Amino acid sequence: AQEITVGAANVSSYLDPGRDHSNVGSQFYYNVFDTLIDKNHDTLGADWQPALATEWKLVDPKTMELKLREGVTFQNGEAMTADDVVFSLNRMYQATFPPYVVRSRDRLSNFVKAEKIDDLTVRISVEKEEPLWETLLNLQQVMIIPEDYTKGLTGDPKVAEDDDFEAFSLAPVGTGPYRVAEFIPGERVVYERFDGFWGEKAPLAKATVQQIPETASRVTALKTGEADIITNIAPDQLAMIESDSNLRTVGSATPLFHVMIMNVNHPKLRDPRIRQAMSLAIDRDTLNEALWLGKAVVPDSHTYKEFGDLYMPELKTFEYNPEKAKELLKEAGYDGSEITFDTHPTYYTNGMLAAQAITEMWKEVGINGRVNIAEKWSGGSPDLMARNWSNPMYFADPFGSFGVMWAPNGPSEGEGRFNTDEDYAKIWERFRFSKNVEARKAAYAELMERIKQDPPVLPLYRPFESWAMRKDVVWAPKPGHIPYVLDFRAGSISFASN
Amino acid sequence: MTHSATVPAPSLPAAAYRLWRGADPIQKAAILIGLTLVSLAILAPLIAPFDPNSQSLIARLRPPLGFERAKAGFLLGTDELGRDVFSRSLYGLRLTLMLAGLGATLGLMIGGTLGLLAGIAGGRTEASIMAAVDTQIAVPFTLVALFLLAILGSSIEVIVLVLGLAGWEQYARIVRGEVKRLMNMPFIEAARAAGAGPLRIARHHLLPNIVSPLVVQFTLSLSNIVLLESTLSFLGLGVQPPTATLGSMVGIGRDYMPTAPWIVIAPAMMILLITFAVQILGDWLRDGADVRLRAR
Amino acid sequence: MTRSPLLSVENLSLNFGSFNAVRDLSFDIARGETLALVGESGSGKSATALALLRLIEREGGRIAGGRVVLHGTPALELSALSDRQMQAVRGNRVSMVFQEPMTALNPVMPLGEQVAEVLRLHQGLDAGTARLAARDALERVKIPEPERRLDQFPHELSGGLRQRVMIAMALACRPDLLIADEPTTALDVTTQAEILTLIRQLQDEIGMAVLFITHDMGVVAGIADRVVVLRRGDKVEEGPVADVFARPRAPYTQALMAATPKLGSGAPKPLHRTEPPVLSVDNLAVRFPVRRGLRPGAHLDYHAVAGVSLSIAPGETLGLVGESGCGKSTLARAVLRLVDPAGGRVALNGREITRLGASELRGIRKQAQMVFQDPFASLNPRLPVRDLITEPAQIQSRMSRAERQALAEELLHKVGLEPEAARRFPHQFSGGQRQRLCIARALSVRPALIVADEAVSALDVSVARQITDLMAKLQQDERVAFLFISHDIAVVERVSHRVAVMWSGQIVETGPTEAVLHNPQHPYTRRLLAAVPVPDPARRADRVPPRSALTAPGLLLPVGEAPARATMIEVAKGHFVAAVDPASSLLNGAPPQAPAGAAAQEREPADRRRLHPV
Amino acid sequence: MLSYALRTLTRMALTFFVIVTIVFFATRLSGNAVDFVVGEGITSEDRELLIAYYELDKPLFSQYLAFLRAFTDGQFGLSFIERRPVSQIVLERIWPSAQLLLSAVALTLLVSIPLGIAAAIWRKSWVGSAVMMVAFLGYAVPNFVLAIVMVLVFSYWLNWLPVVGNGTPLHFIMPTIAMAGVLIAALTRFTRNAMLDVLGQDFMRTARAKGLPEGRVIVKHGLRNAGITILSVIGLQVAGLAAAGSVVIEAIFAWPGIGDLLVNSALRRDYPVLQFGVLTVALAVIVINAAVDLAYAWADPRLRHTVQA
Ligand SMILES: Nc1ncnc2c1ncn2[C@@H]1O[C@H](COP(=O)(O)OP(=O)(O)OP(=O)(O)O)[C@@H](O)[C@H]1O
Ligand SMILES: Nc1ncnc2c1ncn2[C@@H]1O[C@H](COP(=O)(O)OP(=O)(O)OP(=O)(O)O)[C@@H](O)[C@H]1O
Ligand SMILES: [Mg+2]
Ligand SMILES: [Mg+2]
Repeated sequence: AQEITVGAANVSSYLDPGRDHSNVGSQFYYNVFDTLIDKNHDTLGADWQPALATEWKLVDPKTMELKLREGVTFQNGEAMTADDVVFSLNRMYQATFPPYVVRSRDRLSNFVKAEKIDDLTVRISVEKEEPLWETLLNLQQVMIIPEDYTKGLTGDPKVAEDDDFEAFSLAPVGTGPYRVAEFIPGERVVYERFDGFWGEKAPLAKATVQQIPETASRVTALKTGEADIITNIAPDQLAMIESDSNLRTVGSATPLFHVMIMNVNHPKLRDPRIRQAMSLAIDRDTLNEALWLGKAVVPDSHTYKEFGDLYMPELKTFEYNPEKAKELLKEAGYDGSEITFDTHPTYYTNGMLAAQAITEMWKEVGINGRVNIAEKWSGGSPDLMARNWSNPMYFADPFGSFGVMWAPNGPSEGEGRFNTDEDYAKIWERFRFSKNVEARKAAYAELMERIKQDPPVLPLYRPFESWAMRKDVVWAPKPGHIPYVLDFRAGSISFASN
Repeated sequence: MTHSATVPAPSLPAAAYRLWRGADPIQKAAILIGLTLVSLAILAPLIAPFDPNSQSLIARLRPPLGFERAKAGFLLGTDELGRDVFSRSLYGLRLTLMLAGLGATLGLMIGGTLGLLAGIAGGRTEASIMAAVDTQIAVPFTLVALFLLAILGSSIEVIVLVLGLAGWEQYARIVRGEVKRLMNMPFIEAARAAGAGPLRIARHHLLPNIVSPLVVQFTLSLSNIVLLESTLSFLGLGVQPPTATLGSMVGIGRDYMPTAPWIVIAPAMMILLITFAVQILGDWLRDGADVRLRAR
Repeated sequence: MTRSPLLSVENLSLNFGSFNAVRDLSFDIARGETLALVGESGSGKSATALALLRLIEREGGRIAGGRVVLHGTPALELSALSDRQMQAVRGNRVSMVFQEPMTALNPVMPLGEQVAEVLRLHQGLDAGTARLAARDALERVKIPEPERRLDQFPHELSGGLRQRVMIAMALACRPDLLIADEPTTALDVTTQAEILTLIRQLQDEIGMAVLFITHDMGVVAGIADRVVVLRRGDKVEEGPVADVFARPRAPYTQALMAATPKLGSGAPKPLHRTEPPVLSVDNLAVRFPVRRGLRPGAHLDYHAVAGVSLSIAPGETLGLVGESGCGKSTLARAVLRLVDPAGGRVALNGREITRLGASELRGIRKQAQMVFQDPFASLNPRLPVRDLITEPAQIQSRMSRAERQALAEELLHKVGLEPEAARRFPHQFSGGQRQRLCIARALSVRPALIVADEAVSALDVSVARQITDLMAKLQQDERVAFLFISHDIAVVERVSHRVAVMWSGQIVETGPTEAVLHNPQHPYTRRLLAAVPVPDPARRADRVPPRSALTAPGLLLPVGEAPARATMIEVAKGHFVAAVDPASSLLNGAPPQAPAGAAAQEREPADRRRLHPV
Repeated sequence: MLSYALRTLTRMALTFFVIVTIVFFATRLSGNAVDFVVGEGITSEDRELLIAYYELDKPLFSQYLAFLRAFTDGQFGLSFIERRPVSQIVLERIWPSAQLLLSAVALTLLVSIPLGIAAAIWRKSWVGSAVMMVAFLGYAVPNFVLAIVMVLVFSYWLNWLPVVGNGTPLHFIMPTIAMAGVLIAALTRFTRNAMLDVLGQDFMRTARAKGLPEGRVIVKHGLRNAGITILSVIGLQVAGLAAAGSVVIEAIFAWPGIGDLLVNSALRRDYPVLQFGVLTVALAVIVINAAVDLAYAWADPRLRHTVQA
């Protein structure tokens, strides 16, 4: 029986795939929960796999019917039924619990309801014809949880109260290959193999994810054997680990952008030329070379390889052109007033360094920048000028990354630092719901052009995230996953037999 | 002790010279270190070969001169953004000394005044001041710092305020204790018999007598503040980058300790030297002041 | 010397660093003998004592030459023993009683343990036996309730009792030699007398030798067999006590004898009091709240001054005497409104000051000045003399620096100090000089009244003499009135026109100096006078050993109650004595009307100190 | 006794109340929980929803009253972020913190009292200077530098000691040392000074005159007196340490302690945790202080009786 310990920079404060969409949380769910439709994570493209649903088909353009897998049990011993599935889906589709409401609004708003047809059949209906059926059924947010267990956690066992969901986030139960044996928020998650798993048995008897916030301690823990895998290794630390013959590192340019967002409504930044200049002044390649040892990926547009057909490297939305930046500034009559760049002190790898480097680059073109460190999220503040943020690929579609944040009435607009108009909304509609990939691509290109002309955001790079482990641990982040997933399912981790 | 009739009220340089003569080698070393550090801080703009904030991203993390990969001109190497560690250390020293000096002074003024008030006034006033002291002791200081920085925003002024608040309760306790002790001394009664009012008593009779414990506390809080500032930097609450302080250089540079220790070594050594010098100087000053009391 | 020597000191030289504190000192002490070591302050007495026990090294000194031999079997050359070997001698064969009973005991260790420690160490007793032995040791020095004392701490005892514990500790192992370094200087006369008597009795009992260090010639006359006189580290005279007193040979000894005040050498004549008094005090009372126990409502009042009336005319000196803690200083402070009186009134130059506000009071301050009990403590150590002595004047009217300097020089000249002293700080003066600084300060505002609280008690006789002479001169020149507080009755006699005797917060006898001191009426006065040591070995025999048996009225009373007031009866012109109030226990002796010869019938030696709150 | 206890209790309660109030308002003034709790990128509509859900829409004063009421019914609410009772969260963290604190204090006492005594006795020789230099070092090195250097040396290179967590006694070694550093420096100095004061006292001479061996003189008579002074200092230091927590140390050693919890909940504006956490720590400090005061009063017979004339 193999056991491992993972030293993680962060451990979640709660475990509920429905309400969570943080980079920290996404590490944990895949081992414990299943979605109806799974994905082959070894490839970038959308290779859908049956999971809790064995087959699915559209019964009409707005309704999908899914056949459920037989003999699936939850980790608490209950059998999974159509009721559980309907409950799990509707907790998001018809959310009443506010944290779910928020999550469903930005990505699941097209979904109307799920209903049970028979014990092994459910139907899901949408409002508009949905081009992304599988993608949106593969979301972490619609992972399946047990109904009776959840409802029975607090209060009336027949009713799903808010408190039930609160309680669930501390004692999560799913159908996945591992059960959460111990969970101390912010400190430790212990997985144990769930023998009743419907699929291939988990390779590990036990896996502990222990929070070790300090980099030096994390690296040391790996070296002393207190941890077998550690997460979040900054590029600058890689050489040190690699110099040790007992250790190795793996890494990938994560499907996530570190971005700079700009407040289009700030009085000083209202002129798009100023924001364009802020963007053009940033030499992202140099940032990559210096801070990421060239291992990060600098995009020309808001696009990822993972998008498959919708990957559009040909778009040149963002570029480095200091001369043009200077010109634009002059045209816009920039008065040299201070432009602040907010950053959290530690949250993003190299975030502070990049912030300082960016203001230094601004200086080159005459922008008077200042780094402003704040723990708090300033994205909703009218005083925001610019700040760093990350824009993960929540699912492999432009909608799952750009779309989640820059939709009309979406969070960015909601926070008042981005404006859309009717025209934008129309393009958006086409991008979101066109059945035809080419139409969607065209619409997305239009959106990108809008962004280029009046930029609220600049994707800096796909950061290169690294994990380090003992030589004999065979594990690597799989290309098909959303960022940061610690996948310990069968086939994802093994041990070299040396 | 002989009652030498010839000891004059000392003039400042003369007193300094006498103190220097009375110092032992360690104390002399501390004095020299202190003076050197202060001069380096004052002359930083003249000495520093580079703008402390100018980056050279392509020359990040280069070791000090003499090591492989060192970059010419960068005496102590470069930091994680390719800035000159030597120049940053000098400017950091300058700012750190300023912060520590101002912070300790502020603490002294707040705590000293309140302590004096408590000791002289007694009763309700004393009780409420001491309650404030108790409160300050009971609330984790990092939180106080955090709140203040969050409420007032992070700027050098606020950080000075925060650092000043970090020690006021110590001053208040000490001053109050001393004042209460002194208030029972016959010479205070003598002053009252001479018709002195409370202000005069505080200024002429109490203050000169609490100087010496205050000096010690001042030196203690100077080093405390240097350390505290570095802790704040560790937590990301200190002086905002890119501005360098010794504390922030160490706090942020800690991640590079295994791979690029030179980023941390210079500022850490400076912190060490500052506190070292300050502590020894504190003892030395106190001993110097004590001579008068001890010599009967 | 017929008796065999117990301890020989041969050519002893002591150094502190390069300072040669004692030179070539030789003397012997025989078994059972009391040798007094006298000399001015700083002459090396304590250093010698410490050297005998080899404790001087700890104090930063060293034996630079000579030897100290403790005879016996075997004879020990103390000056050559190792510290470890000395440990067997200290506290066992030679023990020591130190000058300050207040600080010589460990404040956080129960007394029993401190005494038992010696016994366990040198006699190898176990804890239980040692405790019993410690109890016996306390009993031997006549400590009342010895059982209870074992578990008490030093601060719970009066100075006299503490000194007894010290003695008990020193005597616990029945040493061959007791070194007593000024064992009574900190105590008041009555207590001093008790301790001296005790040492003498114990010496008779155990037969030990005593090396007695003091600067009080009265004490020497009372206790010593032989005297060694030291001056600046040199022995200037040695001889049997009677010879030294009768025929002092060394000039220094002669000067010492001359300066020693003797009771009965005459007092200033009482003044004709025609002018209105400078100070008149009427029924003045001061109480201090005392919290006893932790319950609320358990407050008591300590009546430190319980109804005192007196008055002083311009140019007159009123001497105030009384044992330690009887309320003299409190009275003085109340007169100057440094404590607020609880009742009665004080008038200064006819103006009542009892109810003045703080600012009005400041205006009055220049008329009355005080010289505080402890001159060093009452001078701010951080201020230069110029600022110190001109402070009262400065407060009354702002002066420029130059004016202050001029005034300071004038004042210093008045008290006989160099003008240069204005720049110095208090610690750079000797005790006597400091006392004069205090007087200079009092004079800076031309006061009509000076309250001098124990202005000379801490000084050696010659310095004390200088100060009283200065005061007399001031009185002549400026008609200053003095309230002169002292427990040295001989000095009081020399300076006072009238005397008031205070006891337990009240004045029990007052009148012309001559009358009170030579025709004492009140039992307490008599007891006080009997305790004054007489610097004449010839009169040692006819001194009645003082007994303490007066029961003082309780001064610690529940809030609201007040001690009974004695009424004063005039026994002769201007001579008043507190009468016995049959209903009160104020006096437990003979009534004042009784013939002066009838000695107070005081019996059981109760613990005087129990009269006072702990 | 009763009234003394009552008075102490009232005073404690008052301080406590002040702290409660300050903490409550300071947390609210220093930033809106919404900005932290509900996450980033939220439409205004969602924001309103969550504000209502977390009951942050009530007027400040009624929130305050509700918070005060919590003291009577013992319901301090759920963490905004961890969604479990704050009492559980805080209590879970207190024990590890207390353990670390205790071991740091124990180490401090073990090291600095002998060192302080040595420095006092041999103050004129090189021993005294050497000791004081070591003590100064304790002041001079930021504790996280010390901690990281230890981690690198003893764990990374030598692989002698574990770094993560508080599982075994071995785990205590480095955090304890890192935490005790400043304390040792402070206490060594205090001990030295207190001892120097005592060494010059008359009763020490008396003890020697009794014939006691020097060691006994110093320990039995000297230390007993100096100990009282030291006690008063150590109480403050411990209280300070308990209050300041040791965020940094806890972060480096992944020690599940209260300091880390407090700072993190402050950073995330998790009011319920923060409030309850601060109050618990404050209470602990107040109690430690009171206990030390009592111990002090008990240890010093001069204070045992409050009766004085
Ligand atoms: N520890 C010391 N270091 C230096 N000099 C000292 C020390 N102790 C005493 N002396 C000096 O040695 C001399 C003798 O001092 P000693 O204490 O023996 O005087 P004394 O005769 O006992 O005086 P007193 O009557 O005032 O007690 C004095 O001049 C004193 O200043
Ligand atoms: N502030 C005070 N609070 C309580 N009791 C006091 C206070 N001041 C003095 N006493 C008490 O009042 C009594 C008289 O004290 P006072 O100082 O007047 O005595 P004294 O006659 O001057 O004695 P000594 O000769 O020792 O100077 C003493 O028992 C003292 O303990
Ligand atoms: Mg002496
Ligand atoms: Mg007095």
